[in-house]
Amino acid sequence: MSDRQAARPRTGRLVSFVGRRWALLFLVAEAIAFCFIARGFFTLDTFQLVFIAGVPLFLLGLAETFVIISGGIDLSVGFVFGFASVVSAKLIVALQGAGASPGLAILIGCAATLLIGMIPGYFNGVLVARLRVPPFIATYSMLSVTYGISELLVEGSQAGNLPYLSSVIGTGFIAYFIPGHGFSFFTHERVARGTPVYSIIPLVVVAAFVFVAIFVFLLRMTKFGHHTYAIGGNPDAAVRSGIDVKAHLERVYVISALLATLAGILYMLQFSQGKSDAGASYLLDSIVAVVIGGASLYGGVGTAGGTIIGALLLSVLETGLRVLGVATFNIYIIVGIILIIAVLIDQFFPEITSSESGASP
Amino acid sequence: MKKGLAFVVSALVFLAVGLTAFAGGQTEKSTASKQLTFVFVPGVVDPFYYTMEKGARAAAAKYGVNLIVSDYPKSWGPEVQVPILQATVAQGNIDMVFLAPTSTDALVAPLKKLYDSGIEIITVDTYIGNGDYSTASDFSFPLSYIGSDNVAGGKLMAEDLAKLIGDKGQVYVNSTNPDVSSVNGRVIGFKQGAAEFPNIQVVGVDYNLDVQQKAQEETSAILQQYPHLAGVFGTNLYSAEGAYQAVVNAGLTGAVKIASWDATADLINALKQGQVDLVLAQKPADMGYLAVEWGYKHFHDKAEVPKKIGTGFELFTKDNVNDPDMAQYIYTK
Amino acid sequence: MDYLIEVRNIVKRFGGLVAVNDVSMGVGRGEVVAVLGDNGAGKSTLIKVISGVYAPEEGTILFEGKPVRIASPMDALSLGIETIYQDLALAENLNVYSNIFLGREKTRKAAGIFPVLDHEYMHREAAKVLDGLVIKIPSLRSKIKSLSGGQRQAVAISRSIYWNAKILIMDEPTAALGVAQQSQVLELVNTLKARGIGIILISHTMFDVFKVADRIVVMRRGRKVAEKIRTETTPDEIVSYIVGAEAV
Amino acid sequence: MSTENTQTAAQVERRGWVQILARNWALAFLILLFVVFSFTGKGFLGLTNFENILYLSTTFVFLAASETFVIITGGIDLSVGFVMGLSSVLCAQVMQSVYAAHASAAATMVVGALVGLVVGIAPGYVSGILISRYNVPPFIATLGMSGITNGIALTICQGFPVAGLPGDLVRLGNGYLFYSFPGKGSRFFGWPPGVTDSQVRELTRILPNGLLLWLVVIAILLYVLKTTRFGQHTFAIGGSIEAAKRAGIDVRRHLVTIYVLSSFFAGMAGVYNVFQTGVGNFTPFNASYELFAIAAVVIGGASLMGGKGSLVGSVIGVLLLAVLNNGLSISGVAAFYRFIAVGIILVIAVVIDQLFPDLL
Repeated sequence: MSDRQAARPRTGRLVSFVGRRWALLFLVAEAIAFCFIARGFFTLDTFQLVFIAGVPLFLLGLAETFVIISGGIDLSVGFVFGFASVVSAKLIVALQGAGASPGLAILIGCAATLLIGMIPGYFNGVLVARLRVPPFIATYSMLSVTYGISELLVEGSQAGNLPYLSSVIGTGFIAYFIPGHGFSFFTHERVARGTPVYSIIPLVVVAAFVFVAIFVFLLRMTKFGHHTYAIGGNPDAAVRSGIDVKAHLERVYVISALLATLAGILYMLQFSQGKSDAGASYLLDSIVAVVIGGASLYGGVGTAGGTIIGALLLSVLETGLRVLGVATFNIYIIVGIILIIAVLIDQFFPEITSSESGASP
Repeated sequence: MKKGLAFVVSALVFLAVGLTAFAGGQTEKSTASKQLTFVFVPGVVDPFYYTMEKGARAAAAKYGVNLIVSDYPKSWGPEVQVPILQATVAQGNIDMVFLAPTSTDALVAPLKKLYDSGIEIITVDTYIGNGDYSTASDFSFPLSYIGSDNVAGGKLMAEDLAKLIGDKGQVYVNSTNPDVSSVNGRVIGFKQGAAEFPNIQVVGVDYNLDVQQKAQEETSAILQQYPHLAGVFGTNLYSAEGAYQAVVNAGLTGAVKIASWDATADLINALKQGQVDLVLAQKPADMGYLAVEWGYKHFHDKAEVPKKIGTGFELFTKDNVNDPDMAQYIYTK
Repeated sequence: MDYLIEVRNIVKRFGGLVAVNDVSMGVGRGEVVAVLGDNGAGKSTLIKVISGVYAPEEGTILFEGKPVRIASPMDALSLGIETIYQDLALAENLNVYSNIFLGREKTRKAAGIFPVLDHEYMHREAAKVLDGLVIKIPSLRSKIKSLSGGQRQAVAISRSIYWNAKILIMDEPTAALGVAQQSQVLELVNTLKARGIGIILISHTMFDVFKVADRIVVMRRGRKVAEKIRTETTPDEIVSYIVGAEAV
Repeated sequence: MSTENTQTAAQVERRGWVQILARNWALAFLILLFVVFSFTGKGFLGLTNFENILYLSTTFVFLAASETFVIITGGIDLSVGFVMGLSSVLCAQVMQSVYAAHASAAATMVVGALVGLVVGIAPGYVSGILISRYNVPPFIATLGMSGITNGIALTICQGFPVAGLPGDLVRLGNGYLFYSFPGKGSRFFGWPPGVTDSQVRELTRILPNGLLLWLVVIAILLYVLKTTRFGQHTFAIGGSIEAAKRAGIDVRRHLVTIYVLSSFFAGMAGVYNVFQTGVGNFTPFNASYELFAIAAVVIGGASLMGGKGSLVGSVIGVLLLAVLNNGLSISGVAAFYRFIAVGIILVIAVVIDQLFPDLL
């Protein structure tokens, strides 16, 4: 351990500790602060609301984490999200029209959309890896194309008329607790109006976290994740070590699109509609979450856990301000400042990221 | 590993905090004598809803209702509005929520949940389902829908614009977003109205997605394509402002008649200067006022609330624009 | 002498330019051969032919006496020809053992199904290799970013020898190093030599060459202009070959 | 040897022709669009329409011009769209207050415009300092500034357009330099006497004020980029920051100036926006003006790696996208195709850049 001390002569333990975990500390601090100042923040419902509101950010942030660690950026996630919401809604309605039961239609529609959603990612990957188009431009073009296609599909409107079941799934919870009636799963019996019903663990959050767990595992534990870091750190070294960098980058962009697609499907279930620009507002927020989580836009550095913390930080901030009833125009200012501070901390304490437990394996 | 551990620990702390809250977070239900608390959730940040808020505040002051106005959604859509709605009602002790639903489908489930927990719902300006709450259905639980009849308004605009252009010629519609039910109603109503005039031809509908500059570009292009265009219908303030700027710029003021839906100060000003010819004002202040008033009557007097309440329109023309009685219908910040 | 690897009559052109013109050379087991030449003399092209980056237009390559085809860096690696580039090709954001195992990571099955990285194994194995070297690295979990130039060189070399390099190609290993670290690296070269590895050393520094090389090959304008046993030549003579003062 | 030489010469000649086309592909494509739309769109081919396209592009020309400088240095400025919004809102807010205090229209406009222009400098100065002094990546610094400027603009206007401004504003912003009417003569800045409302369809208008303004700005910037040391240094920094430092260029100061410049012209776009629309507009948060500007710059031949780019190219990029919008609209093609078209054009731009790396 003594060598680690030697590696960072400039900063004390405390500063280094805070520097490395500032996002987490900030998250805890703001959560506690809201508990005290915002009436109604300190409730199970609001607590779950933070996670529901965070779902798109968790998924798009994770998508962006893979891409940013590999040294790229994916501007198309927001519109792949919209594209997926439109495609899944259209498919489900079509399948139902063809006689499928609502459950089957939703199942097949969502599964098919997950496959279709990977197509823009594949194109991104080919453009970036094979044709050497800068990621910024490649994914921006794909943004335009997926937006255009989804607008064409809905002819400028939105895809709706979804079976009621989709909304039941999208707004449902794993368990319900009714005092006097006890626990029940997935549905609860009809009770007199006004009886408190405690809803526990939203289905969309569960769905999101299943995927988050899979991809966190992929990034942290596997060869694939390791190679993603290596490519972001030094693509030449990766090539010379025999890693098929081009194929790998293609997969990274496909993963990104897949996660964005899932987010779009969950949106469709939650809001009973497909909308081409539904995910537009999450693009920059997801990049912000990744950067707050400690990733570097130069590639090679970042963690999925950090991104989740970053996303939660934003989600708690937004939900807390809403519960407070404060006009959230200021949120842009706060987020802008947090973002810059995030990078400045990284600049002032470079040893934090270069020591053993910095933000990469 | 340490980082992972830290994350898990913090997540557990979070969970514990949440569960503690779960045990003690809910408060006693209201009794009849206490002050009523209503929540207003606007559709999007826009002078229309701001005017509605003012109406609601006036009624709230009159009836002694505690009115909570949520954060204004920054764009139109349930993904923005629903989290705001849910976070605002999290404050607890809410008796009624009135809002402009941003989706006919997506708001049903969250509003139903609020309704089931004992909160009353009124929708203003826009509605859920098909807007008919008088027959029992999955979405008929709100107390009332208070708003203007967009189709009828669109029709009215078509008839009045027809009068201005002498019942003949080409007209064009600039609208905001095909996603929005109320705005679409105006387009449909306008087309129905125009269809009654055999010599009037609707040459197209463009969507500017609430960006005025886009509306201006689109209208400029249309003026090129149809050099003898007789009239333009802008379905909300962005459409109307962009459209009249394009016409002003083309030097066609007076030659192309402009009908505007929604009466902002700027559009009224343009009407005074002759750059706009017809301005329809909805009565957002009435919508807000009536929502609070009927809510109060429902709780206080156990009154039966009509399932649908129309608020009507006022039409500004160059003849009545300086009439002091009309000033109240201008949307203000 | 039995060469570990031998190239014969290699020709490599780029457009109209003949970068390597009919060059033959070889390296034996435990031998250090230095390749010298001015900038543009063709030495790096020659090296890239051997390490599989370029395919030669003419000529043959023999590995342990048998003709082989080296069409890609992977072919070279699988034969045991490892190259340490001047930029070392290390991923600075990864730690020491991750770099040693980069591209050939050891995995184990988690829960019997999922292949996950076996950090413990890689750490242990990396420690074994590095222990045998002169240059010490404090912690194998340190990021490359935090290491000194000499330490990085040691990581790059360990990486090669761990993977049973038979031939090690070193491109300017002492460039951009401090004096103390330079001699440490040269000591490393001697260690490797003692293990029977054949080394091709590219260098500008005459001092290095005369300290460790057994044989010296001089290239000039794509051709091999001299090949000398180190003990039978002098730095001055070599310099004169490099600059072309002595007609061949 | 001789045969080899002649072969190369032929190759060079053939490549030269391909290269000229490749180098000017955006211009070629623009001309192609003009020809196609002239056939497909009634009313496309006309002086007024061209003038419309040109002057309605004014704000985007400013945004793309400022982005060009930044991209040449190897940076990126994601804040231009929101800086434009902040300037527009503040400029209008000041005009509103001044006008309400019974100042003359002219004084109101001058004061408001000055405030808008000055305000535009601040965000660029902050990002410049962050980037050059504290090594914050340009992407992050300007992304942060975009959030901050957007938040300030929205807080000021509470999400509403700022109205109540003098009417002369739009007359100036949407006016023309020169008007002429057959038989009734011609006049600068106004209609010839005797022209009535019903005759306006025959009125000829030459040179919109917006176009005049951006032509002047582009001319100045072209001079700066092409002929001054400042321009040379901009390219040098984009080529290699290290080399520029060693050559004695004060890179830090230069970068601050670049971001200030970028932000200033974004502010100018905001001020012009007030003159064009007659109200102060905040930038809708998903308007993506900055992406549009960057796309135009890349289509114009700049490389996001820095060291390469041209102002004329960027203007052509803006016009290409504007003509595409206008032409598709006039041709009655669904608006959605234009998004797909923009995406494809961008890919073409960069792939051509990859295939002919030695251009420019």
